[in-house]
Amino acid sequence: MKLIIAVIQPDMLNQVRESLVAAGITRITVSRCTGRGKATDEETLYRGQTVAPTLIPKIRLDIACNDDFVDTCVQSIMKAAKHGEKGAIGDGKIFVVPLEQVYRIRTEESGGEAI
Amino acid sequence: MKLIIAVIQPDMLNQVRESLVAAGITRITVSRCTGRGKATDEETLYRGQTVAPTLIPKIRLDIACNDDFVDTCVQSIMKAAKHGEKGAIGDGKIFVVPLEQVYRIRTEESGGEAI
Amino acid sequence: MKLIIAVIQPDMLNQVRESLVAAGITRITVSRCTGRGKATDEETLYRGQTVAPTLIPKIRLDIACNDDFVDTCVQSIMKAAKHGEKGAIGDGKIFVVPLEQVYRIRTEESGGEAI
Amino acid sequence: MESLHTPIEKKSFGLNKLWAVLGAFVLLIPEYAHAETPDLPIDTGTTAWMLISTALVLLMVPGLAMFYGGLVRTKNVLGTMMHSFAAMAIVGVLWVVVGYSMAFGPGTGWAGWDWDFFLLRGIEDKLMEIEVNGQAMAIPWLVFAMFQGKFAIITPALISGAFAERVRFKAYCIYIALWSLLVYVPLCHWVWSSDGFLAGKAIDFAGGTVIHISAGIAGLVAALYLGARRGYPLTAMHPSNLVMTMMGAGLLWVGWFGFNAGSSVASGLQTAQALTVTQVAAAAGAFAWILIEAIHHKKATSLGTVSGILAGLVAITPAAGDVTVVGAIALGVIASIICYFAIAMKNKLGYDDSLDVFGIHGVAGIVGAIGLTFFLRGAEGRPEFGTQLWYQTEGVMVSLGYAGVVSFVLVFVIDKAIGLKMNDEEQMAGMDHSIHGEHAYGMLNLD
Amino acid sequence: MESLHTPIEKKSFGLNKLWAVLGAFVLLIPEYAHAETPDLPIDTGTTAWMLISTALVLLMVPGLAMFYGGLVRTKNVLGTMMHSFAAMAIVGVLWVVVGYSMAFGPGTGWAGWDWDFFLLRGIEDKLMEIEVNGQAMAIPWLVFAMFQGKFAIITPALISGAFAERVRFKAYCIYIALWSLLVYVPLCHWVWSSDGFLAGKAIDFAGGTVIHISAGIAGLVAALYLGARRGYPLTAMHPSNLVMTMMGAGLLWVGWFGFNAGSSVASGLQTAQALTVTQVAAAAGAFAWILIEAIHHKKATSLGTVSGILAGLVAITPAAGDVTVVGAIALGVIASIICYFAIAMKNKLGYDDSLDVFGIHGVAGIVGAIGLTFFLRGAEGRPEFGTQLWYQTEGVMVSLGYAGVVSFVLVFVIDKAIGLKMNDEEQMAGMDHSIHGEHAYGMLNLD
Amino acid sequence: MESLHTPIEKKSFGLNKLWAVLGAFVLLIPEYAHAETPDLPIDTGTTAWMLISTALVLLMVPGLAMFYGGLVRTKNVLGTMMHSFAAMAIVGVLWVVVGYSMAFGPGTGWAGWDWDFFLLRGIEDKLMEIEVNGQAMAIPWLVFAMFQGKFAIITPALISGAFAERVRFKAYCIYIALWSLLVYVPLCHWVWSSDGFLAGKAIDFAGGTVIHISAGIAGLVAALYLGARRGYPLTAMHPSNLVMTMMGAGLLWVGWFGFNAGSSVASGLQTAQALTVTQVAAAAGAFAWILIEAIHHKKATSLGTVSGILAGLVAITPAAGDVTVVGAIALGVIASIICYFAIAMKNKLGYDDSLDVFGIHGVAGIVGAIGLTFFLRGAEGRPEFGTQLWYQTEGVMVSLGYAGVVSFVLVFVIDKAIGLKMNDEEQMAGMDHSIHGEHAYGMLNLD
Ligand SMILES: Nc1ncnc2c1ncn2[C@@H]1O[C@H](COP(=O)(O)OP(=O)(O)O)[C@@H](O)[C@H]1O
Ligand SMILES: Nc1ncnc2c1ncn2[C@@H]1O[C@H](COP(=O)(O)OP(=O)(O)O)[C@@H](O)[C@H]1O
Ligand SMILES: Nc1ncnc2c1ncn2[C@@H]1O[C@H](COP(=O)(O)OP(=O)(O)O)[C@@H](O)[C@H]1O
Repeated sequence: MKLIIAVIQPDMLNQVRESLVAAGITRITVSRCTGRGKATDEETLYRGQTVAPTLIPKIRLDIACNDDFVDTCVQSIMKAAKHGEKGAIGDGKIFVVPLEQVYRIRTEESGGEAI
Repeated sequence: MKLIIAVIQPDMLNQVRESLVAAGITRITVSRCTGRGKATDEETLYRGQTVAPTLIPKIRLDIACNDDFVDTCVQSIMKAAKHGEKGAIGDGKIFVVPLEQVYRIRTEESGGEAI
Repeated sequence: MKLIIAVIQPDMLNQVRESLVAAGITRITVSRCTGRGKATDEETLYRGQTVAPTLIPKIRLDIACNDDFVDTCVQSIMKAAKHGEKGAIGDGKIFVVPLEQVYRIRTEESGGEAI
Repeated sequence: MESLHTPIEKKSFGLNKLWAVLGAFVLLIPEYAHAETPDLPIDTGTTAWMLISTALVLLMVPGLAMFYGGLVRTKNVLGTMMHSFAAMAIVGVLWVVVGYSMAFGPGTGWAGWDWDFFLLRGIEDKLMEIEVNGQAMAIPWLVFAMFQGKFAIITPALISGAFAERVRFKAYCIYIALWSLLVYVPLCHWVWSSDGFLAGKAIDFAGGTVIHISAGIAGLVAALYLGARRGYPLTAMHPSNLVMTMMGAGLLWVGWFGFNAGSSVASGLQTAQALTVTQVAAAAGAFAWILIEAIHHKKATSLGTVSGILAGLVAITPAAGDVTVVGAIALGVIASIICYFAIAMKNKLGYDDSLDVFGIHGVAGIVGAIGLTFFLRGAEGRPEFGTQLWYQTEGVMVSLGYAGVVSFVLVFVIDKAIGLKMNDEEQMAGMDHSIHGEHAYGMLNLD
Repeated sequence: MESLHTPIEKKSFGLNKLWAVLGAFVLLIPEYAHAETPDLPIDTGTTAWMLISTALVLLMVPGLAMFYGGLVRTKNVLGTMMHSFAAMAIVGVLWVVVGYSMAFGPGTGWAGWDWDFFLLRGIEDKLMEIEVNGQAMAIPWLVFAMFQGKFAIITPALISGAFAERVRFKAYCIYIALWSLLVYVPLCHWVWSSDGFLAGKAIDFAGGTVIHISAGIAGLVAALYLGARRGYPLTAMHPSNLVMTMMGAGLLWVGWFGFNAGSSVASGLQTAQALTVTQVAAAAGAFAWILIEAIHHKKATSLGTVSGILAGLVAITPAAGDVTVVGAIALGVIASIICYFAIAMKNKLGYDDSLDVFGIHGVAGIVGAIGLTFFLRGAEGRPEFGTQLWYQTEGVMVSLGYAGVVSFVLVFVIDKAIGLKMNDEEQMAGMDHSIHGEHAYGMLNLD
Repeated sequence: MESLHTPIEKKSFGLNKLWAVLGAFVLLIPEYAHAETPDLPIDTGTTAWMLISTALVLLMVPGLAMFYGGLVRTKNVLGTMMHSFAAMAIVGVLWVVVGYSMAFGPGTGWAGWDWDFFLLRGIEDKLMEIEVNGQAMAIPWLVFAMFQGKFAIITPALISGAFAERVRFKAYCIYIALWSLLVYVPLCHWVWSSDGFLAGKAIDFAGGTVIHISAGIAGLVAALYLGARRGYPLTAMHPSNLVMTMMGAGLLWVGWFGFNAGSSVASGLQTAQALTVTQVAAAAGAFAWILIEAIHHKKATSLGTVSGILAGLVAITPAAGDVTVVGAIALGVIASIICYFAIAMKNKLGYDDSLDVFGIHGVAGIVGAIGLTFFLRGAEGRPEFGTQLWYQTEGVMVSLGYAGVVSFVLVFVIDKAIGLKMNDEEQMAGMDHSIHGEHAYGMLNLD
């Protein structure tokens, strides 16, 4: 099992979620964050002037999935999170972390079926 | 050492924290998130009508603990986070991730005693 | 590759970021959280009275880096996040989690060079 | 509201000559004439109340921006508030340029016109006659024009709730500019100008038909034509900030005192009556909605409470000068009940009047306009009950019909010409990001 | 504030016959009589000021909702704001139905009554005599009834801060309804009605004893009876939104001008004096609190600043018509100092008056009521210093005693009957979720 | 605004004897004399409007706190709002103690003085003569003193935007106290007091030179002297809450009606004209800014819209009593255009006038003060165009020069003496944490 952590642009959240759902992955945890990768400047207007923000608002997705779903999941995110064909700086990253155990609180199930 | 990540219902935060404290686990990091598991509908009223939210507000707990505490920790959360005897959809999940190293910033200690 | 998760005091965010940048680490994801470690009381005034908060506002940093950067990263954070020479309770923790894979969404690169 | 006011000029009007000539030349507009009129004393008390009423009605616009802004999703907050602020900017300018002249200038047909009112240049120094304690007094004409201008601003802003979270800003701006000239101004002329064809028949003290019903039906038409927001109703769309919605409701309530009591164009008995029934109807509406929810859902919500406040306020608007306190309680309660079920029905029908503009403003406006007939305070010269009921129904039908048809044409034409609805990508990214390039709550992410 | 106003009827009152008969029949209420009275001219200026004062006092209710809402924890924000909004709905209706009649109707005992005031039906067309520049003029009676009604609304809303974050909504609604009839109305009658037994003795210009002391002691009694919030004081309970608290304080300050200066029921010299000392006391209170904190903690807080504003405003309330500017500065400063230490003492005693209703409103109310004696502007017919001091003390004691006892009985009975306090699970989940089924700030989580 | 008002005493002034003696003794201040003056009737209408104008101007202070607070980063929100609130506390007290006496007391040089105005003790019962419909009437003198006091409060608060996010609270408090006495009060005396040397020459109806230009230049000087915030301009500093900024702009617009229309010290024709042009200029300013951004960036922003509102409001401030509606449109549009480019130029020059105090208040103030000459409504006794233009330029230069120099000296001295700028650590941690020990939005983290 893996825990997939993706950091994406906020305006792409809906696209990514729909892409994931289309791939059969509905379970997800989402939170707000800010970040900085290679991103330099996002066009944001401050009183009519274009400014370069330091920490840029992002969305973080946490998805736990069984090993055979990892690729589908990564591909779905990658496909949908890109701005334009070639992608844009700031489009984000995906991190894959090993996941040792999962429990479903409601049923107290654990392991792969609890995911 | 493990990093235990639990996603629970917001209204259960206090119960879960008290249950953890009772089990001797006081150190914790908490954040807001939204999510979707098997959850279908939470009863939320919109101008008097019952609507089905898509991303549902949740609370995320991150707890680092030594291996011998993992079970206690998981059980404490599971016990307290449930709505009613049988649990309810949306009650949440617990994820266990391996934790390789911990440092306490104040003392620069590391390893199990820094947890 | 490792995922370094640091929980620090909010007033130290800028110091820590600058220290990291000085060490050549610019990529980072930041989010808000609250937490409780050994911390007892932070001095916060409530209508002129000093009160002890339970969950204390903190900042969480997530930094993915290659193995040879882990030490630099941890040291930079540790150095900068401390209040005063000896540190103060509440200064935070650093957690190191194994990271199996990284993808850069824009270029679809993966592995160490995508970090 | 009295609609016939004899113009009185105070002293010779002196626009800077240069500009007058330049203006007249460039814009090819005629010089305006002004008759000599007798010199009435200004009543400072009435003037004070009309000034502050004007300020109070303006307060309703940011109040509305807050009310609506709190109900949409976080990614659309600024865009939604901009709908109200754009109305302040655009209609604020349009009204003084041509709007007032069209609405209150002489003319018996679609609208009026008076070159003296163009840019308000003929009335800057004039007085408007009012009656105080049986004597002829005056208020500065401008204050009446400004008070009315605030009504013109808020009406299109009300509509924006119906197609919230899915219209393009530029097209929206064009829409409200045209709507205010082609829908609001004629209705205002018909009902409130002395030679309007509904004047003196339908009672519409502060704008049930002119404002709430017309905005309500315009919203409904637009919501139906544009279709729902992407994802609606499968995806729930939660309010981003109910706290701000409550604040907005508070400001609306306060501002509504100016709206209704100011419509007496006086500071006297009827003013006090209008303020009283406004207060009472708002309280009764909120009270009723709380009760309904408590009975129906076992939970009274804050959104329900503020919806009840609005329902009560809207319902009392046409009636504020003419019904008793008992009538105000009744109208508030009835409006809340009917609006509650209207919104329930909307949810069944499934169309996306996002913030219930028709469900609250349209429905409660109709409740008030028709319902007031049953609670009229006795007064000399009132027509019989049946006649009045017919007048009221006629007013409602004219407003629904005219505003409905013209609004539809406007939405249709603008949408075909330049596209009124945001496409899917824009909707998913949110108005703030895709249209305004801004971020409402920087504090939510770290800075 | 003058409390004797001769009723003057303007023109024959004409409630729609049908409804009158129906109402009278169904409710078994007597027809009301009304004497013919002379026709005084309306003073539009005073009317304008009283209208706007009424609006300003209403503005204080959302202001209070914001003030309190910002101080509670995030999970209780809507529930806390609903306490103020529920007062607008419930007391807003109750006041016009029976409250005004009980408070200002004739009667020398516990309360008054006048069938003419029931549903305000006998005064809708009547005027109230006032004196303007030595001449008899009038204002519409309704505006006085409405102005007073806003006071009735805000008083129970003030109490809610004392048991914030732990009461059930339904029980709270019943509590404020009963409290307003059984505590507020009698006190109001005793102090402000012409035949009240404290009238003409204790100076209480705008409601120190009637409003702030009574609300303060009621809050204290309820806080003591109900006990602390779960976790208090071990768990710190941080304000969710101090920014909103500051906004609320700003609106309260502005609204307080209506509260105090409107209480002159005039638009003249005393009105200006009341407005002036209100402004000065608020500034002095804030100034003092900033200084105290700067000295005591080396840090001036925003919460301290707004607490100082409130302390100053409360202290000047009973005194606003009668003290000098120097007195206003003194009262503001003294109130801040005493409130500061009162809150420190509360924290030592450990009871949970959550938002310091007694610590601010009760204490500063007492400071103002007693302290005003030392700073009275000279005026004819004032009793001697000692006598006045006794009158003031008497007023304070009556308010503390009566409001304290009746509030205790109310809290006790309601709690035993249907349960006033939320249970542990409800408190842990928060009012918004467990009582109202809502979520204040959707924006905090992603939508 | 008329600046010569004959003092009229209403009735014998009676400060409590004890306190008078005590006060006089302790403070070593002379007893004040007061001449017997004739008894004019109070005009309740004008009084009502001046009272409410006073309240409206106070509303602008929390409005400004919200406007500024929304534009800074989350860690500095409370500290920024405290700048406005501290002005309410500190200048609020200073004004009544000595400010009013210095500004409006007799004296032809740097400032005036009148022991009667000290602590307002000589005017508590006095009336100020006004003209109503050609007759001599009066308003309570205090209301004029309070109205002016609100201007004194808001002016230093405006400055705080220029050095936002980087000044120490204690030093800031000292700065505004001194600034208000050494810069504001003299300018106010020169322009608005009857014996001020600019009185009757430069037209400055509601405070272009006295308020906006002086605050603008003071801000610029302080921003230049103190240097930029740490990280500026490399690090972008995003607004924490544009939604609150919009709310604040809404309140400012509403409050500005009191600011400008109240400056007529009347409730008549000029009052209505001032209100009208205020409304029109704000709308035109917003409209223009929206258009500029739409053309220049293809996106109209909410921050641009509110900046346009402010630019329009500031520009019309000196002109409000004297220009035509057409002039108001022109001034609003021109101010927005020039401010837009002024801010663009600031960004090129790279100094850190954080919230564009000079870019909006200074620049639009100058646009209004000079530009009004071109749009004056004809009136008897106006000097020729060229003369007036020179008067206006003189006023602007005096304000820029005097306020600029004295502000520089103040900033310099205070900085050297106790340190005005926060050090790097304090700036990084934020004002709320390091200076006030508070946390603005507890809701952002979990509680
Ligand atoms: N090494 C990293 N560690 C933590 N977060 C990262 C890292 N690299 C990128 N991120 C996160 O991903 C976001 C987007 O990164 P991006 O600028 O698209 O990276 P790149 O330019 O390398 O494609 C950043 O804002 C940051 O939040
Ligand atoms: N596979 C998953 N990956 C990430 N988050 C998950 C996953 N499954 C559940 N969650 C999180 O847990 C929350 C509660 O899930 P829940 O609906 O209780 O799951 P279930 O119905 O399977 O018990 C969700 O809202 C989501 O935030
Ligand atoms: N074992 C843990 N698991 C999760 N979070 C922790 C743990 N220990 C500490 N933290 C986080 O680190 C923050 C700071 O901890 P701190 O009080 O400095 O710890 P210590 O006193 O042990 O140095 C806490 O507020 C909490 O958010």
